[in-house]
Amino acid sequence: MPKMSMVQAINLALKEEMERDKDVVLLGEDVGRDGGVFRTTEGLLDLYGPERVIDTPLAESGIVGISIGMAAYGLKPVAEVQFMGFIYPALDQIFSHASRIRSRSRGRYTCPLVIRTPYGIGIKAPELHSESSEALLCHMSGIKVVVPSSPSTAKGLLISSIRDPDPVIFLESTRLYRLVKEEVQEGEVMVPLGEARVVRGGKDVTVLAWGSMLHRVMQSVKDLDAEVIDLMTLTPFDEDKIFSSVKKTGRVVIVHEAPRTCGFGAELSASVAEHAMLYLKSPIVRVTGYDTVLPLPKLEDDYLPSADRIRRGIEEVMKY
Amino acid sequence: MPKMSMVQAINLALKEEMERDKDVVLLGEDVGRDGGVFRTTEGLLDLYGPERVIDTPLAESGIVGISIGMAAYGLKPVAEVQFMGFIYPALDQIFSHASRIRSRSRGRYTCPLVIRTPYGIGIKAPELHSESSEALLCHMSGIKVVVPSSPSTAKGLLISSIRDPDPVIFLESTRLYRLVKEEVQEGEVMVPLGEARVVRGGKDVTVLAWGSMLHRVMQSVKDLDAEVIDLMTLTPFDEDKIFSSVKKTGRVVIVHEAPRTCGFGAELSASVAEHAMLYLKSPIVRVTGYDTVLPLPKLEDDYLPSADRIRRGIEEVMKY
Amino acid sequence: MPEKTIETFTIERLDILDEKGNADESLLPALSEDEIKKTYELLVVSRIFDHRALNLQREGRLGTYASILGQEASQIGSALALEKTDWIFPTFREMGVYIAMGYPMYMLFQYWSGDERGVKTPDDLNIFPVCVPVGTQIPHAVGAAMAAKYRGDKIAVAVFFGDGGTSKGDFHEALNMAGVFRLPVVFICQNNHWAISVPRERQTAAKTLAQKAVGYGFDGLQVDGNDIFAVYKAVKSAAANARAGEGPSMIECVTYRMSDHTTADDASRYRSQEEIEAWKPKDPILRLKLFMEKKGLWSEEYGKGVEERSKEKVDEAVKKAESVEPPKPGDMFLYTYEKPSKRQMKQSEDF
Amino acid sequence: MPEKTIETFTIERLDILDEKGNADESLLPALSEDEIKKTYELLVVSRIFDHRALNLQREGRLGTYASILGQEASQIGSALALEKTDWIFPTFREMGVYIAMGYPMYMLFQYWSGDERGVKTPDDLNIFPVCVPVGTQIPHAVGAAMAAKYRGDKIAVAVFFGDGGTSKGDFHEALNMAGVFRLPVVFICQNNHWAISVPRERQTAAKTLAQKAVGYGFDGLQVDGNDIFAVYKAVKSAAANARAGEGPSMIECVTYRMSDHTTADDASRYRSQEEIEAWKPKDPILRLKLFMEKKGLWSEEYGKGVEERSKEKVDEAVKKAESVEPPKPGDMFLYTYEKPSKRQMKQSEDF
Ligand SMILES: Cc1ncc(C[n+]2csc(CCOP(=O)(O)OP(=O)(O)O)c2C)c(N)n1
Ligand SMILES: Cc1ncc(C[n+]2csc(CCOP(=O)(O)OP(=O)(O)O)c2C)c(N)n1
Ligand SMILES: [Mg+2]
Ligand SMILES: [Mg+2]
Repeated sequence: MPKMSMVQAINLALKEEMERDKDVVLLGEDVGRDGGVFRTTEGLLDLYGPERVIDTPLAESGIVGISIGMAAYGLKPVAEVQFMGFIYPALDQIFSHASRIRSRSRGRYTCPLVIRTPYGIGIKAPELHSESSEALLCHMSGIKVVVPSSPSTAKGLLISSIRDPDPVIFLESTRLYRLVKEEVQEGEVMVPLGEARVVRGGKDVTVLAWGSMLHRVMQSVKDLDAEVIDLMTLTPFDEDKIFSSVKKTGRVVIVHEAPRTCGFGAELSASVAEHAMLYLKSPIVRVTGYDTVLPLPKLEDDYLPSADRIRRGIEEVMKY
Repeated sequence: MPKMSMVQAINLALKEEMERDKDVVLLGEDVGRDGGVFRTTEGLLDLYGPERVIDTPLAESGIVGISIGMAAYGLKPVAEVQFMGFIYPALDQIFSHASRIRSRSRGRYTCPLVIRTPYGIGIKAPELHSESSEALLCHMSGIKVVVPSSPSTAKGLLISSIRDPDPVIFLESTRLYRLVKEEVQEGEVMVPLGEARVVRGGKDVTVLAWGSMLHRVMQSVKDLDAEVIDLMTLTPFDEDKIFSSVKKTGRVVIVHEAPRTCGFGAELSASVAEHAMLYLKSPIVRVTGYDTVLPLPKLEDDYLPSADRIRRGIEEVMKY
Repeated sequence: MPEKTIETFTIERLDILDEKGNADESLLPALSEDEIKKTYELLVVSRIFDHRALNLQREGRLGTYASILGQEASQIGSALALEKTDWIFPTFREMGVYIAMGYPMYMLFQYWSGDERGVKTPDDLNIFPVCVPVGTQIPHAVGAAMAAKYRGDKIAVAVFFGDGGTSKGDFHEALNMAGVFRLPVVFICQNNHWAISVPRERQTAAKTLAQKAVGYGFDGLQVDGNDIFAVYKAVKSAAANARAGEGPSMIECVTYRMSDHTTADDASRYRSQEEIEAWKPKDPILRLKLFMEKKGLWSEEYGKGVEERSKEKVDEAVKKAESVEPPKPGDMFLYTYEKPSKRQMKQSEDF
Repeated sequence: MPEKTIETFTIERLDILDEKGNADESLLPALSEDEIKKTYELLVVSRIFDHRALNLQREGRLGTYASILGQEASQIGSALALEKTDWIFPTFREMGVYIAMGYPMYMLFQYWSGDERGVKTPDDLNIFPVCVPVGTQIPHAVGAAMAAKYRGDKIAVAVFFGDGGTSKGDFHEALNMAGVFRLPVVFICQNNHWAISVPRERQTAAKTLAQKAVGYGFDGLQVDGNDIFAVYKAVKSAAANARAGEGPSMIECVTYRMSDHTTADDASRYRSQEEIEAWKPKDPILRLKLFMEKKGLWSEEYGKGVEERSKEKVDEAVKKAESVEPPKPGDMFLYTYEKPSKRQMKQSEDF
């Protein structure tokens, strides 16, 4: 099996799905000739032509808005928002329409749309190129939020997202795009949405993470009997796997890059407490980004949860 | 003291602040001649003229965007977004700019802006006229979120919001606009931001609510020894008052109108668990709106947490 | 300072039928007598529907409702120029379009009573559900047109919006993309002079709304929106061009909102009775009636007959709408996703 | 179909200085010899700044940087036409504007090294921090103009954006409001033909960007953006009109992005070397040099002198920027709010 980076795995998933289904079309800024600023769509224009790999004018709300119309008409658009910080102008189309069209029309019209966007700190870029605002998207019913943490899961999750009958926001960590290579199977190897994976079994503590944070977590638990769960899908998230792990370990650390207040960790913490409180040996700890405006590159590494901060979070729950 | 509805109290707060400070200007759709679709700005055009009570074209992102420029220049704009469902197109300007200008310019430019918007179920209106998406706004640092639950606190909180040096989103429950009248003091009676109020003392359970839900909570606790806390400010919220109440009662019920997943109740639950877990006698219960697309009026009352559902939530924590 | 002129644009206006019912025969669209009668009957039934909806709202039998009074020609003229295979994206004030396209009237009452099922479009139509957030439907129309073009479907897409809608960023981003990709879209703006209490002049400094098309590289045309022949002719040719692959165009229908913005509004707070009176002689139905009289197509008893048949249709629709089983609380969990999530299933146990 | 014309618009274009350095004397702005030299020196120092920034980035001493190569005349010509009391809203590609307004060069290097303190504008200037999200600064400029008009301050507000920026809804909503309220704004579009890899023709079907002003009820003018006299003259009169209460206008400066989009981009993937070569003779600095030579204002040694003095200035700026204490981690908690929240104070204890 070929070894691939996440960029290559995503590119392969797009290629395979476009090969399989003529209704799959890509659109966004610089996705065509340029192959995407991270090269995730490289080569696809030459293979599938400008009718299926569409360079759009610079307008994120418009990109998502027309994608909704394309999806309602019967296509399966895969829209790229160049960076997550630029999805904010499209939130109205996502919240007011993508998430509601099925319900509003009682199923007459649907929105099988995928919105891919790079997220998180990772490339020493200017402002708004490092956002991780997944929690905003998780509050709205009618959309699903997926965050891969490895090349192979990225490929399997993207294929599932494209085939999903409802809108999916697919978040790609810029830090992970080229960080690791691993063997990635060609063909229809899908990773189902809504299921988490236990990356590492353990008895003492359950560590919950996704996307960019998973690797740091793995580094900081090496010598511990910690169970690490990669959520992969945030909404709907895999309650069963998480709760049963917590009931086993009795200790929970949640790690995310986004700011703490109202981050997705809050929902996980609240849900765990509701379902497994009586099994908890210690308070749940959240290791997260800070409640500040995201700093420019000189301080971004200080903002990002470090292996050391994660470690301290784990030690805290182990005190009990 | 005159008895006033929340609409009248908000109108009075705006009038007093405009009288006091020429830099306070209002802008939005239909705020002028029409006096606002809920009449919150009634009469102000005649008093202060079209330069200070500005009917704008129909463009929420533009309204917030120009308000940011006005605020940076030195004015204190109070922008109205006609319904919270129409704040979504303005989220980009709120998240990318209003919340960041002070930090981005290291204090050279600031954004003393208030965005008022009616929220929640209450007037049997069409789609997107009944949203309560406060949690989206609470995740972003650099803004404050305020939700009054009574005419007098609405007046005091709005004055504090207008005088606050940072951007404040001020959410006005359409259900409460005319539901109750109470005595409201004229003049500078301010309610400080960041402080909750204990509406009713109690020993057995702490019920946390804000805005539209507070009254239903009060109805359902009449015969119980429940402590009811009105948060008033969601970010930054009053941790001390909440945690000390929880340490006393050992039981917590959180009530909000918004959908459950990633609602502000999740943050409250997580924070309480982090700070007072060892005092908790029972799991924390959230009584909330459902994780669905908000239904049209025929089912909206079924969506809204009822006094009965709140009651069941309380009974659940009292089992322990 | 002296400069050289590098471009010149003109905005045209089309008028065919005047207030007295006189038509410029050279411009008259080719409509048979039966078609003209059908047109008249659709205008009348739409107005009666509208009137009834206002009454039902007053009686608490409907929720907030947005009247189309005065705009019937813009809506029905447009709809009649479109095919059932065309895709249509309305706002919340397009009841005339729904009715003219043959949308079941009872479902419209059902929708305004607060029941989603009223906008589950029947399979033989391609009209989108009512869109409440102003301007946000415009990109959907452009996307549908993009998909139709990709599939090679020879259809036109028509999208409706108001004068207020032209101020939204969605309008701009959508029209710009339609221009770039030369998509088969007809952008139909009903300039009814008001956006709730905000008058047309406060909405934009542009003298016409049609001229906004200049910024997107395609044509904008202004028509008398109370002149059903002008509206029909303009939309018909724009849609034909769209289907023929000649790209998008915009049509500004100059009309007037004769009623309050919605049943929740009181227009007397912000506009004068004189202004309303001045528009009464321009009424689109009166105008067609006068024209038909001249042509011997209208008589007192024909008029009465149309009125009565229309009232009956509307009565039936109301009866049918109110005999529909109300939705069940649990229904709110349907259609959020194709399959409800575990969380939703658990939550639905409350009912 | 025959219609009557109700409006006519023309788009004008201004050219003064051609590629050979010949100027249309009748159009030349009134600039003294010293002013012309100062202009030339600003062009040169900006280009040297830009060149140095690119090198520093390669050496890892700066983060991602957006070059202004080729656009110096559009930026410096605009800036020189403005007053220090005017408010200016740049994008991320306006280093020439900052430099020409007298913004400390070392702070610009500091900013691009990833330090917010670099865009804490000195008190004697009213230029906004670099704006990264395309188009989003345009409404801020309109708001500042609204506030200035309210206060009776006789200033102009200038806002810069690119060809890509004209596609954003922010552009539309902002220009429309500026038209409605007749605000003192000069909208300066640098059409450098590319938005990363998206060519100008793919950005909009409009033949010119200037014509987009038609939709907002005010004038749009196109100028040769590599002709500093044309840019200067156009912005000067637009700003004067703005200060005089005559409302907004838009200027399209037709120029070319000679470099990659940013240091993170490789333009060879999407545009031809021929295209770049074709623009080299149009270089804005070369053009002014040729003009000055004809006027006896430029000599080899003058040229060398300017170059050397500029290099020194830039060297000093780099030295100063790199001698600044790096920010402390705890600094990230400053300036989120006027006073940090309890939560933030607790979080800041991590450092
Ligand atoms: C984005 C958005 N903002 C505000 C509203 C509230 N609102 C409903 S209709 C309307 C005016 C619309 O005016 P126009 O586009 O001219 O359409 P008309 O009502 O005249 O048919 C407003 C402000 C809304 N529905 N959507
Ligand atoms: C809203 C938004 N979307 C995408 C980007 C990524 N991006 C940065 S610059 C750019 C192209 C801008 O083109 P233009 O407006 O012509 O300015 P130029 O780069 O040519 O100076 C893009 C797509 C962004 N910064 N902001
Ligand atoms: Mg209107
Ligand atoms: Mg450009």
